[in-house]
Amino acid sequence: MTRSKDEIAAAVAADIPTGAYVNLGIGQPTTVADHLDVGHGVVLHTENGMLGMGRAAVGDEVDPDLTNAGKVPVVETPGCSYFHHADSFAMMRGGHLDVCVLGAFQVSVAGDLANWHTGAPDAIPAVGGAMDLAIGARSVFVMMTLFAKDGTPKLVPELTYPVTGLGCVDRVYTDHATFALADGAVTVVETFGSTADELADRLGLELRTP
Amino acid sequence: MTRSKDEIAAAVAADIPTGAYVNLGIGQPTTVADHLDVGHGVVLHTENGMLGMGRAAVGDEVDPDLTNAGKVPVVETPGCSYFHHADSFAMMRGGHLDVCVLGAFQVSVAGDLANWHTGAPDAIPAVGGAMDLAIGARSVFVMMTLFAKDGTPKLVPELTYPVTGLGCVDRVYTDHATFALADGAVTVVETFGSTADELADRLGLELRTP
Amino acid sequence: MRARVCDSADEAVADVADGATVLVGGFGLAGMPFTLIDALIRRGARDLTVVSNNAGNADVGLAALLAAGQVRKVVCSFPRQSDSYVFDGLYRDGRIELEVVPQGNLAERMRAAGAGIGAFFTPTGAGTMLAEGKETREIDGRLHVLESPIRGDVALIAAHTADTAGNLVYRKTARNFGPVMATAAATTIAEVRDVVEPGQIDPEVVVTPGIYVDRLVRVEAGDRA
Amino acid sequence: MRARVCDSADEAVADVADGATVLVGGFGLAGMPFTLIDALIRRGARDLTVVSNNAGNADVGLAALLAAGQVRKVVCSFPRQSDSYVFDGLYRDGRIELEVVPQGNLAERMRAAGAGIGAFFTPTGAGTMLAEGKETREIDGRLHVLESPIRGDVALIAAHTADTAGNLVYRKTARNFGPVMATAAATTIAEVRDVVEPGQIDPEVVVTPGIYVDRLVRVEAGDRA
Repeated sequence: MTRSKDEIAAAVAADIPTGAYVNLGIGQPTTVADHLDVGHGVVLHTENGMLGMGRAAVGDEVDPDLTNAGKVPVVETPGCSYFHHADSFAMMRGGHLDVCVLGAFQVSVAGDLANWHTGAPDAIPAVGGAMDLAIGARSVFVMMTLFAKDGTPKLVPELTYPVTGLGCVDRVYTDHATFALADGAVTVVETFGSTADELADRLGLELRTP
Repeated sequence: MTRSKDEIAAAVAADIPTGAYVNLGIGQPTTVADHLDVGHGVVLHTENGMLGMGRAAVGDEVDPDLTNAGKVPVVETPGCSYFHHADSFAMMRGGHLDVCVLGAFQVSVAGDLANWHTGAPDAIPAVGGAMDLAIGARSVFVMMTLFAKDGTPKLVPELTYPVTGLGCVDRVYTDHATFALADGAVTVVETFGSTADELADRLGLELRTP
Repeated sequence: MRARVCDSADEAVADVADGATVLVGGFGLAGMPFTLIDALIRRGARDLTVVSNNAGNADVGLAALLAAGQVRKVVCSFPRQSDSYVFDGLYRDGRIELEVVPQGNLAERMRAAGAGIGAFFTPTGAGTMLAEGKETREIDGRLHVLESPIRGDVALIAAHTADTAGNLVYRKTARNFGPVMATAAATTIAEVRDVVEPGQIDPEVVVTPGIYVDRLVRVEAGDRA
Repeated sequence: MRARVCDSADEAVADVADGATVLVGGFGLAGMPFTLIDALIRRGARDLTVVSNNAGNADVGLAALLAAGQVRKVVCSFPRQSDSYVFDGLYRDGRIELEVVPQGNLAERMRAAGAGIGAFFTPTGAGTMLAEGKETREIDGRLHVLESPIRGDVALIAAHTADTAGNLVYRKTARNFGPVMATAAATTIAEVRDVVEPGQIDPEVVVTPGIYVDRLVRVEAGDRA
């Protein structure tokens, strides 16, 4: 059996150490927060200028001046702080975040990431903070399905989509397996519903086992 | 009659517009503050992280956490603010100060400034914020005696002392005259105790009159 | 020079010229200077280059300025949002230019403009199509791209409280680009919910020192979209 | 990882190694981390490179560290002061190296280290002997010099109040280099006059977010020289 999105999020959360400073980007990766001890064990950073971000706001908690990177209203946690955008991205680019979690269109065996632009001629390009997160955090974790809807592998020898960051991805969490990337080699950490050999065949990649 | 130091300071102050943001460096230029409407008309910046610096502290006002760039205790003015060193020098380098006033060993006709190092082999070099002030403020005013103690001119065709900043000085206030520097030419604004021709002879420079 | 408290937003933006580069604060709607943008629409300045994180949401604020046809070019990090239909339409019709800049480079390039930094090498974007045509250099084994300052003729920002010396404090994540843009423009105009006397904002908590603020406009909380 | 409140300054600096680069806060005596420096003297780490604005005053703080013979090199903007006789003596005896850096470049180079900027072009110092041997470039008609980040193995700073999440606030002009150095070192140690619980410092007024602070030491106000 492959893993559900929620199981992938839980697996990512399990690999985030207590006390880590973490950025969960926007979209799917933000669900990792549901599996973290936010505000106590883990401190969330949001690119729009806050450390110690709390959960989504509900009811009267909603304040248009307090949102996450996806523009969703959130709440504070004790010990949080606010700062401006240049300071926020200095924090990211300067390597102070322990972990960031991103979605991806493709990841290459060298750890190159493509997640900002399909390259389609009619697509409106929009990068946001993706390139800053890709190169800034000490560890970059990717959450994605291992295959596109048409069955095409998303873990690839070389990117065909436009690059977000080079050699930046450390771990890839997918429905079929978790992979660790280092020095141009891919190691299968665990698999779900397939063996490592079967995945190596489908991906057309050499996969190491731990 | 030549001008006294206090008269020079008053002349500098008279050329600082109401509402200007001003840095007076350390030493002699700080006496310009005695002739300014500090805290109302003019806002003083100190490189160690404060805008709206007030006068020297006396008695119980002395607080070791609140000093000017010369490490002299000062007081606040209403509307002052504190910021860290990188922000303070960004303010200087970014061209946000209207005027800074500096002392000098030499100023060249091109507006080059020498005020940080005699170049003597036994001198311990120390630059502080002088190079930042020289290139940062919109207008750089120099206060100095026009001649060194041995009679050597300090307004010169070319610097012989080590450079602080190139082409940065706008006006030079001395005991003998006030000079305006622009486009490689020196204009005598007013003289004290000599004529412009006499000064041109002593300096060995071509001087324009307004 | 000291900040001037304007009687109206219209007075505050009265000299924004055709062809100006306008830095517009906000991240989505948080921190967006709605009142100043509305005044800029009434002012009618055209052929503007707008630098902002997004390219407008729904029909308000920056989106309304785009809809009014006053903007020639948008420099931003993230134009594509669920409710950015105004920009999307103009872009697909070829009626507006777009320069996409990684968000951290956008902030840092404005910070450089304000801080007198001539250019800087950043790893963000290096090796990507957003660095095409730009100088690159390997520093400490890592590829960097050289980025230049982004200066504004005017910055329109929203803050929470100002004093008449121009000092600003912000509120929560509505702070975002405001403090950076205030340093990067020749003229900075801030709309604020309250204006107090000098000394009423603790000097320790000032976020934008008054030296960066030229004009203030007080807006009622209810003025916000 | 979260800030650790140490029982003593000695515990806080126990792993500072011989040969380390130590960023030391303060402008003159304001903001100087006296308690941490005294502990570093007891620790006895040698062959240090110290980065600080000055090179010590009288016989206390940084001057005492220099007098103890633990410092190989000082990187600073202004070593020569009326009471910098300890440094002066060592320098004239050829027992200490000196690198003079313009004050704004000193601050900006540490800011670059903390902000992940690989190098930057600054007009400060361009064309002077402090830029000799460095790459220069004319940008917008003005000469600039390329400056590189200054990183510390450890930063010793003084702040006013911390919470146990590591957030710091400072007091008046004692803030100076503290916030910048906190971002630029692998390990940042802050001595503070008070340590409070998370939530007791208003998140709007935090100057150094806790992410930059590794260890805290509480000092009595009376501990100050």
